[in-house]
Amino acid sequence: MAVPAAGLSRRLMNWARAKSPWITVFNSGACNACDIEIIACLMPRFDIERFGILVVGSPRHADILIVTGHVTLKQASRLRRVWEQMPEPKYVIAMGACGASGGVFHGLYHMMDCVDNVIPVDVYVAGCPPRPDEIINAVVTCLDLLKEDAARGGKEWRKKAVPVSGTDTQPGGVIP
Amino acid sequence: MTGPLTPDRLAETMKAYGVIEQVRKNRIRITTAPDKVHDTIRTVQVMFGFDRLITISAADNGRSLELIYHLTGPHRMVVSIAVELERAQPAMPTTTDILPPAGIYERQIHDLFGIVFTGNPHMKRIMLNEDWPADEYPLRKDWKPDPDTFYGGIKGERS
Amino acid sequence: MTDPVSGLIYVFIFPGFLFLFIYALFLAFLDRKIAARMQQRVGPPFFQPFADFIKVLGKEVIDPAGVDRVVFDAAPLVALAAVMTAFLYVPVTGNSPLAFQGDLVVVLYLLSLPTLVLFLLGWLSRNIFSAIGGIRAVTQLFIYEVPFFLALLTPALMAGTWSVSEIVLWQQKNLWFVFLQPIGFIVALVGLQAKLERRPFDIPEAETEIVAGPWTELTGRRLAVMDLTIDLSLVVGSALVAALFLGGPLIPWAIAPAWLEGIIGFLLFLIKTLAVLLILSSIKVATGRIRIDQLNDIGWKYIAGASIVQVGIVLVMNYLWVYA
Amino acid sequence: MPEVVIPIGPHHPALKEPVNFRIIADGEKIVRLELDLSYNHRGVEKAAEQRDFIRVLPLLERVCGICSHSHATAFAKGIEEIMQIGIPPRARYIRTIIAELERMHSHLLWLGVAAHLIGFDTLFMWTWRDREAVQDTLEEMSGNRVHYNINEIGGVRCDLTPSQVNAALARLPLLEERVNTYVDMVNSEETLLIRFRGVGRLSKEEALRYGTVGPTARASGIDYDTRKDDPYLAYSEAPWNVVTDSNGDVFGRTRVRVRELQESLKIVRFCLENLPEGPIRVPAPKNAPKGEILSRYEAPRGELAHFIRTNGTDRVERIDIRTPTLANWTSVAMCLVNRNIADIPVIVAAIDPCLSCTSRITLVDNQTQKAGVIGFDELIRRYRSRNPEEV
Repeated sequence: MAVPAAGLSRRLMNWARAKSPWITVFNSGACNACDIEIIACLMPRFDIERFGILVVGSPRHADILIVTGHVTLKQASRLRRVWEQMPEPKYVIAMGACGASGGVFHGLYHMMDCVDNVIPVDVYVAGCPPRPDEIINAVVTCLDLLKEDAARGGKEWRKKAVPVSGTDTQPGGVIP
Repeated sequence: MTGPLTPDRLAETMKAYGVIEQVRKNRIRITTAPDKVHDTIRTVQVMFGFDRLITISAADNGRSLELIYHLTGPHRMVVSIAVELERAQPAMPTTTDILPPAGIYERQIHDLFGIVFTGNPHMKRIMLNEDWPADEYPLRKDWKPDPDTFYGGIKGERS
Repeated sequence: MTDPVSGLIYVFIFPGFLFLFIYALFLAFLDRKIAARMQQRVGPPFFQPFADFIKVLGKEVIDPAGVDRVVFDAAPLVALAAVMTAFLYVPVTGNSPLAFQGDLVVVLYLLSLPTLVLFLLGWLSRNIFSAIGGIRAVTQLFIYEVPFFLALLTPALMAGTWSVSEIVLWQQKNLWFVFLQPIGFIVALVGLQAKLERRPFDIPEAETEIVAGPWTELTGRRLAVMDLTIDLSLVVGSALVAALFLGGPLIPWAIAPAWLEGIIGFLLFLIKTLAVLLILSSIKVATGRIRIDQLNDIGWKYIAGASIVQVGIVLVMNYLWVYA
Repeated sequence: MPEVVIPIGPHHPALKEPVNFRIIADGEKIVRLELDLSYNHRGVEKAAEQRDFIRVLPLLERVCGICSHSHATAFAKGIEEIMQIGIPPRARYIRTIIAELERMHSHLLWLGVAAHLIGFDTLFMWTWRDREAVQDTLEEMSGNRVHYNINEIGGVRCDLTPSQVNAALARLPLLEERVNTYVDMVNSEETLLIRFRGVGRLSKEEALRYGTVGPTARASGIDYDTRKDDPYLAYSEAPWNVVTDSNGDVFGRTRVRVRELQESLKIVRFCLENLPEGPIRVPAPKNAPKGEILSRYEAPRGELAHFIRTNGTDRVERIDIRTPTLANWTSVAMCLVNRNIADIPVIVAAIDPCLSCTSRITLVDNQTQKAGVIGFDELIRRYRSRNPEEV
């Protein structure tokens, strides 16, 4: 960067993005235990507003989309539409066991098991339902990812890793 | 009907409609034919004051489809009116005219079991998603999801 | 304005745009902090509104299908410009050098521009929620605008001038208007709360009914500019109410060195605007949102009635006091 | 006359869960409403048929996050009755304590969300702050904040140690005092009164006709409460009475729920103070004999009915779950017609919908008037043609 100001403005932008992540919640067919745990984060005891996190209604205003629950067949197209409405740089957090693998409802006839089938997911949160402090930790990991992406220019560095097909002893995975 | 309603008084008046059995202290189960269900419910409502429909439950016992109407009233007794329908063409006259909430349960049973309720004003599909194949009824015992038909969600990405 | 340099400094640096920008962000933070503390929450850090503004500025701008891009970009800027120019006529340190006869009317007009822009944005973004939000914003404008103007014009009636700075001068000599016209003060506060679309009157932006009202389709820099406009109009509104009713930045007795008087005036200005903000925030926390038709009959029956009564009292006092 | 169709949901901030309303509104007034649920339909009943009694309980707990204990207890109670095994008194008391704590946290949750829906966030924050006390007690007793998984066929999974009982008893006075403030706050708070009174009124006959259950029905004067009609667990021994209200609207439902909180506190205090000694589990046989039962349970939102049929194996042949919210949906639709759009969230929230349980269907409103989706030019023309004061 020839011009120091450009570096400064990028650092300022990263600081601002890290300091005020706005989230929106999408319930894609969950048992709404995760939803009430997210609302519990807003409450005086866990209060995420002190980190600048704000729950906004419209996906247009949001940076992070928190998807609670596995995706039922009927919700799949709606989830995708909501995700496409969000402005860039956007991140997705899949909540709980249902978001990761459909949880206790894995393989049922009206289900698309995990959120990854519908939209690319950045952070998974374990737990059924995850405790409010785990949700806050997930948002913080998302912010670290955001800094890392800004430093390496976009999300490609995560995808460039070569996927290794799993052998019987060593499970398949992604080597960063 | 003067005096508090006792199970055996209810039982002997309803004998005309079908087989009676005493399930529990204050529960009666009546098994009748499909066409007599409507007036069984009507008499139970009018004569004994069963004013609330708890639920309509449906079951598939391998050879035929069963429908059970559970009703209760201020006297806290529960009457269950059971009906058996054959598997090939299950059809039932609707009861939404005398039990408004039945509209909900009939729609659900139609989607999942394929029992046709003749006369229900709003027989639209809402239970399963839009592109679920019309003739597949998931809750029947003999239904298996075959992988090649498309059941909805995002095309092609179904895991 | 004697020399152009101090004029430029007045407009751009000190009591002008830069100060307004910083003070608006500070008041926005204070507003959220007070609300949070009243709800036993910790509340955001002091730089939160600044971080929000920068982040939203850097987001991608999405144009919904079939939307006229140019107008969609220009509308928020018009609202921002209107509110910033309104601030120049409000006295900050002693009376403002740009004052002229009738600047009170100009300030009131410029303050009501953002609501019209919100309606325009709601209408333009071809989204059913924002259309309804826009209609609600204008409906609300009809309801609170008349009593709000009446309440703010009665001090002018009594002081006999149409300039905010001269009203402040008049109050320096005799009593503040908050004691002379208490009803007018209350109606002005309620009107200000409605103009800024804050809690009891945030019907257009009713987050739980119509997503975000006219704000739904705004993204990126448009959202940042509109948010900034609302924060600025919070400052300008509370400064105006402080100037008209709480005596503005002047103290009754003159002190020898001019610059000391300027500083004391500035401190008075800060204290009074913070007092007004405290009242507005506690109203915001203590009430829920009322429906548009309820606002309609509350607005016309009570608030408009109170302001007309206030005008009547002022006319009577004028007649007795001035001409007797 | 074509009106504007407003799709609310499935992703909408007012509704914490995915339900899709197609509101046909004329300006702010609702003319017709088409409700489309089952975004949550997961086929739980089909799955329950393939799991034995040990593994089916966690599945049934996750039908709904807020009333998870209700589903598990209703199922366990039904199976135990088919197997004719009586669970020890200590297990009955522990199940009642968890049931009432769940009712308290569900009602506090509802009170907060209802206040939030009309924008009154302070009450939202306060009620949910006090709910944390209930959550802590539940977490101490069962290990998890939401899905307690404390039930087993034949009794309860884990025991209550004296220290847990004392900790729970220590929290009750604060909760009682807070609930009393909410009782008189609901009756006196101005904005709550304006937005709740007279909204979504249901007369007693209408409530009965539309088959409403739980607090929604009791707010219209119907005194159906499964805990009294069909006593189970320890409800026949604990001293409490059914709460009913006369004025049938959202305000009445709020009062019923808040007074039910006080009743639940009484039950929990009674059960904690005289918790009987003895075992907490009875060894249950692996297979259930052939049989059929309608197990009724009073969930926080109303009467929950599990129809269970077993065929002698260790699996259920059929389980039909009818959730309280499903019974209340008809009444919502009937209340919403010709109300204000601003009232939708309040009326819908008034029945405290738990869509994850419902995941069923309803279609509403038998007016056959055809309403199409209209474009923007139509909206502008219609808006201009209508006289302004009707806005």
